[in-house]
Amino acid sequence: MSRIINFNEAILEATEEILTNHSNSIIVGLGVPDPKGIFGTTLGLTEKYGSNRVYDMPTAENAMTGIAIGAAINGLRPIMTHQRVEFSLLGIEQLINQAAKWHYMTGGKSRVPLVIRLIVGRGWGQGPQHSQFLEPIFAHVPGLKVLCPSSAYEAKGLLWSAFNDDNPVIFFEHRWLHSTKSIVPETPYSLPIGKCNIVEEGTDFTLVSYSYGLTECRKIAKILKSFDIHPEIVDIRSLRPIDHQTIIESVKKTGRLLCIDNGWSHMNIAAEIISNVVTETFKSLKSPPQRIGIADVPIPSTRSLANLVYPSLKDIAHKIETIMERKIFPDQFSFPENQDVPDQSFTGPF
Amino acid sequence: MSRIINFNEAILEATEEILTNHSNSIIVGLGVPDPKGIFGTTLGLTEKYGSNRVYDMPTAENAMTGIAIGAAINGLRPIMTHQRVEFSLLGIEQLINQAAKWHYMTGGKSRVPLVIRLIVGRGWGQGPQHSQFLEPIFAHVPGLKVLCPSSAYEAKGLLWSAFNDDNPVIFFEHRWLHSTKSIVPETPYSLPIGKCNIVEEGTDFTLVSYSYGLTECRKIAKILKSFDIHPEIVDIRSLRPIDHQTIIESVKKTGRLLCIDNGWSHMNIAAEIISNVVTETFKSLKSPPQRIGIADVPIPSTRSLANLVYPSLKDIAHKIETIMERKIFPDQFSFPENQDVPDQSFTGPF
Amino acid sequence: MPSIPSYKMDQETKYELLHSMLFIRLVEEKIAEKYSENQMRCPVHLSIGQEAIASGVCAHLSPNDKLISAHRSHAHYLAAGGDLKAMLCELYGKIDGCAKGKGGSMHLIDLEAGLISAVPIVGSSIAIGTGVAWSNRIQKLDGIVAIFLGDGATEEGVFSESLDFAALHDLKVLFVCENNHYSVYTHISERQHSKRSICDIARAHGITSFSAEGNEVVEVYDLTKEALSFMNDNACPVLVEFSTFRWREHCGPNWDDDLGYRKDGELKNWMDKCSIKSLRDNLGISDTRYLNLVNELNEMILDAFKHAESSQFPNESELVSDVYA
Amino acid sequence: MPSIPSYKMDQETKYELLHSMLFIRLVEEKIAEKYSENQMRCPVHLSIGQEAIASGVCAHLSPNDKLISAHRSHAHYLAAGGDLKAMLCELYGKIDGCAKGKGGSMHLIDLEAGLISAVPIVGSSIAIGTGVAWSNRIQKLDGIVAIFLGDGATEEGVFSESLDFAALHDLKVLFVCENNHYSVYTHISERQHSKRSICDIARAHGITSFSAEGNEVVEVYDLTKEALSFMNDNACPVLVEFSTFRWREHCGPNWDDDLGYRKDGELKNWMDKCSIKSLRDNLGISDTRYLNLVNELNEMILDAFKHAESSQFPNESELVSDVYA
Ligand SMILES: Cc1ncc(C[n+]2csc(CCOP(=O)(O)OP(=O)(O)O)c2C)c(N)n1
Ligand SMILES: Cc1ncc(C[n+]2csc(CCOP(=O)(O)OP(=O)(O)O)c2C)c(N)n1
Ligand SMILES: [Mg+2]
Ligand SMILES: [Mg+2]
Repeated sequence: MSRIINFNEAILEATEEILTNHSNSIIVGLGVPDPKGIFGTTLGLTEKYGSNRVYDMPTAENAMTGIAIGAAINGLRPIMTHQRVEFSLLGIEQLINQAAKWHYMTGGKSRVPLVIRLIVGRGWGQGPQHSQFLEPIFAHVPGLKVLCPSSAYEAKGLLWSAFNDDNPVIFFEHRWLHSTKSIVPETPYSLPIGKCNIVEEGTDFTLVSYSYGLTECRKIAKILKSFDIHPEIVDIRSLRPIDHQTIIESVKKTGRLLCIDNGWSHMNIAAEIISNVVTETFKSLKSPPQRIGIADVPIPSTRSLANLVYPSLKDIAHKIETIMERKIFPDQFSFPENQDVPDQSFTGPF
Repeated sequence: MSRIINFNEAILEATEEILTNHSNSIIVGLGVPDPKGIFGTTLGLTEKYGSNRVYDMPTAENAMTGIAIGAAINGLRPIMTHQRVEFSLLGIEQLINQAAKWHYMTGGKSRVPLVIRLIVGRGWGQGPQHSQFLEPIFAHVPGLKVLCPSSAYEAKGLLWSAFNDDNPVIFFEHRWLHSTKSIVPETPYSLPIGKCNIVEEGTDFTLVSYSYGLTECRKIAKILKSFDIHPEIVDIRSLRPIDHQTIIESVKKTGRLLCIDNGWSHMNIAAEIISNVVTETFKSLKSPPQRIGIADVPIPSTRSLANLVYPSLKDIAHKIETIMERKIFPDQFSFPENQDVPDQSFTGPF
Repeated sequence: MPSIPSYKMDQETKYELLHSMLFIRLVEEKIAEKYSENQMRCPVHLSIGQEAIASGVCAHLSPNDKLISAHRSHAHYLAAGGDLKAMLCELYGKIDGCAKGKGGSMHLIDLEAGLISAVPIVGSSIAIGTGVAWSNRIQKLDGIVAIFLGDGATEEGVFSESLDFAALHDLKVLFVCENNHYSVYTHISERQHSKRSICDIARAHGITSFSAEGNEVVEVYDLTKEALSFMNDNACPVLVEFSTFRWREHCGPNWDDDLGYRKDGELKNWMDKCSIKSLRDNLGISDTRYLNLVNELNEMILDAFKHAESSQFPNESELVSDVYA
Repeated sequence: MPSIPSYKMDQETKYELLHSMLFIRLVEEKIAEKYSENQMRCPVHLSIGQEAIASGVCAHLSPNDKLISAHRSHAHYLAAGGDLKAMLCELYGKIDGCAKGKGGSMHLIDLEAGLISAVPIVGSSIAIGTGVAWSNRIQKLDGIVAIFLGDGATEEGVFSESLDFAALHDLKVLFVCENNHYSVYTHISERQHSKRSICDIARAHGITSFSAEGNEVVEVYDLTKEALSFMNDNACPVLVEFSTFRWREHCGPNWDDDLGYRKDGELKNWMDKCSIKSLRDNLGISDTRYLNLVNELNEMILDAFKHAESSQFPNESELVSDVYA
């Protein structure tokens, strides 16, 4: 049985199933037992599963990351949450030097089954220290896995996969996806780690993105339909390992490639995708692949500038014309403009 | 006047000149006043400039990075050193969230003229936590600049440039370069930040690398000469900003591109270079660009495995054959094999 | 530990403290009131209920002194003499904001007022402030650095690391801990062992520390005075800890006692200990004079809001400026 | 603070402690001797001079107990009963190494002996060990976790953060600080304020702490015993601090007193307080019996070296195995 639920409800549901089915699972994070329950993703867990399974924590991200690693190597399977990716930087030594290498550097004797949920923000003036997308920093490091759900369905399935995995898994949640809805099965399921998802089949070009980027992909695809252009939309889903093969197959079919990155435009996921496609299937390319990301600046608070940071549909449309090597949209075509809120019901404060 | 000196002597010389010429400069780092003086790069500084200019520090990388930032915004120009890039991860929150954004988020009112020297290791069994190359993690972040000298000449000039810059600059030193020699002017000079250096002009393909990678480039170029193949060798030097233009010009000329990355093969510098070249000058490419980096694994201690981590000259030669689309080296050609020491005089312990 | 001569302060100083606290309170209440207009589109952390610490401490700061704050910085900004208009413009995201709108409420700065900056990553400002004091010392500059931090911030390792460094180098840092007993929704007893003591932690690192009631502005003022003279006499850092309480929600303009994360009556107890009310009573100011003061301040505040509302947003070119100096 | 009944220990225990310390000493001296053959190609941090702490503490660990160490871990590995052959193979980079040669000297592990791991990023193991104790508690598993750390490691913020968490959750962690007064070449007085006290820091975080002379193995043994019974009676963490001294260079096999970073005579003073010599004197063992013991141990050690030298390097397929579980 499936029904339509929100992304944050899907996270909560997976978490409840995990706590119910796996007695060695624990949830820990600053604000987990709060009345707001990490944007609704942990609401009611303490009441249901007790304070021996569900933990708040001091603002001590470095030790807490190490403590979660210690808990994981000693029989538990913790899910740790940070309300902003920026806070996790305080504990990144533990993730990059310790967790990512633990299995290898113990000669395979020990393992770290740990999920780190990192929430990335956007909008409402969050500003330079509360709205970065730092996926490439984590995805660069062998030993970690990095997942980026783009819908409620993906969120539940991938959280389960992350939990089932015996390695440290970084699980990125885009704040603006929390209130999006999709059809989600009522029972537990997992999705393969390291497999792209073809969201929409198409023939004219390959449109690759992940996380919130998929929302933009869907919007532009809808507009493109009226111009009889049909992109193949690929959701990367897993930034490490990346399923390059599916992307290559798609590019072989379409001959054209555009990557929408959620983060800064340099040294990003899109660069990795394009570089790999070019090396592997150069001959299939009809036009140079393109990428688009956010402006290469710290993210300003004021909406007048923040709205310029993120690629607008118009920017994306422009890139599509470039890879399609022709004009598609009439000059007067009016694209919806960027907003600093996911929808009008959103009124802050964070 | 110039003479031939070691890379570590060039660092020391630039540092002495800086301390002599700029009364607001200070040097700080764990081990700076040690008898070993950070691989010889800070030897004698305390004696010459006194303990009010030259500082050791507690093992407290997080606060110390913030303290250096605070010192920089209040009139000093600190140069901070970590003997291994891994230690700096403890302070990376301060670099990514604070230093990189300081000028922007204060609306241009305040600035952070700070140099962070990060030493990357290799060989003699340093193992998983002492021999990573994490350049992409820093180079991803706008607001930082990232420099990677490849020779004693570059080291002195770029350290001066880093010091003169009013922004936080990350300065990567490859341990195995410390004992390499080149011609270095005796007086202060700086090199442009954000400019590649064409190390050797050539016509057959463009060979791009940085830092220690250049040593490998020179070695293979020497071998290639006997096969009458002449790569154009480009030293990136500055990973942020990257001078894409010089690389593009070179590829326009040669039509072929190989990037040698010092770090892991995914989400790396090479991906950024290739992705950009392809987008900007697709038509000039005669063959698909290739990249080569280190094995996508935590770096093992034992030399039997560590020697396999790094691309050997044979691996590089193989890639060259791929981009040249022909066989070059006879089957029996014997390439020197990877060693776990920079030269035979090296006997550890770190 | 210095003795605290309570309420021996002259009337004029008291009146100035009342003025300072009231000003902060009224600004924050106006922010709270106008937040729902959705024009201040950034997270705001109000200090309503905690004003005495900002006012009592900052009253001692002289032109060479500096301060640094974190996410809850409005009170520090104003008590230090920051420009109200520039602050409100910042909240409204306007070009006349103290950080050109690029920072928002969590990144206030007023270098003329001595406010180095405010940054919302909990604890990080502690190290930066310590570094400013260090460079004061190296450059033989006068002045102290006051670092405002919460009880939550003392949980970050950077707090201990900074204490160590300040102690080791005899830095003139005044660590000001505003212990409001909560970090977001979590009471201190759920985050810190009952035998943990912030003052003792400072001492164990070699730093002299004092604590006092943070809702008695005269106590705050007097203790800070003692702390600073101790610092100057001994050329060393000092930590002061003040207990206090935040009235409104952690982030945002609303009351949120209904959420039930605080004990019944806890808020009321603390509101009864309102620092403004008790100083007003102590001063014996007449209702008329008080209301006149309120009106006068409110007028200025409204004026500043009007300025902020009518100011311009930064134009497009600002997006890429200031990335590099 | 518990009273320490000194030297009331039975002869048998003393003999065992002597055996343990001597074993460590002889292994390390052999490593130092053979290091110049350039076959142990990884950084090594010897514990020569500090054996009493490893031996005295580990003597109390029972099968359910665990320990974690850092860069200077040989002594802990051996005192806990780790497999010598697997350790030497690790130093030689061989497949029979305790981490298949992938870790080297700085990453020893012997799960059967209770050694969770050793990692050379200063301080990081403190949090990981605390997490192991936390999961013991959550899973209601028996046993304590001993975390070995240096005086330098107490400077990392993660130390304070871990103390906080261990105190808050009443974790059975024995923090064992081996204060050898140096971090690499830097004396503690250049890194920490003279009034700083590691024991006081623990107390300020709510953790009971004790200190003792780390070169008197009987003191170490007795204090650890008291600490553990205090821990068990009160279900809480405890910190013990032992003062000691490293004889050789920080990293590597050599003597380095000639570098002049230590005070004249400091090394000699500490060598006079050699824990092995004083226990041997105390026990009154005859020279013959002692030499027999030395020979016996050396034979076993040589055998282990031979094993390591003749063992195989990991083959190519090991490069990519164990990256993911
Ligand atoms: C490193 C980090 N972790 C978590 C947060 C989320 N956060 C924002 S404010 C805050 C509360 C901190 O408590 P305290 O220092 O006592 O300040 P108060 O809000 O009580 O004034 C937290 C946890 C953050 N901003 N930075
Ligand atoms: C985070 C970090 N910073 C610096 C180093 C370099 N380093 C290796 S061992 C060591 C000394 C630490 O001193 P202490 O904890 O007292 O241990 P000891 O060597 O005296 O046994 C240092 C600074 C490191 N490994 N990790
Ligand atoms: Mg608080
Ligand atoms: Mg030490």
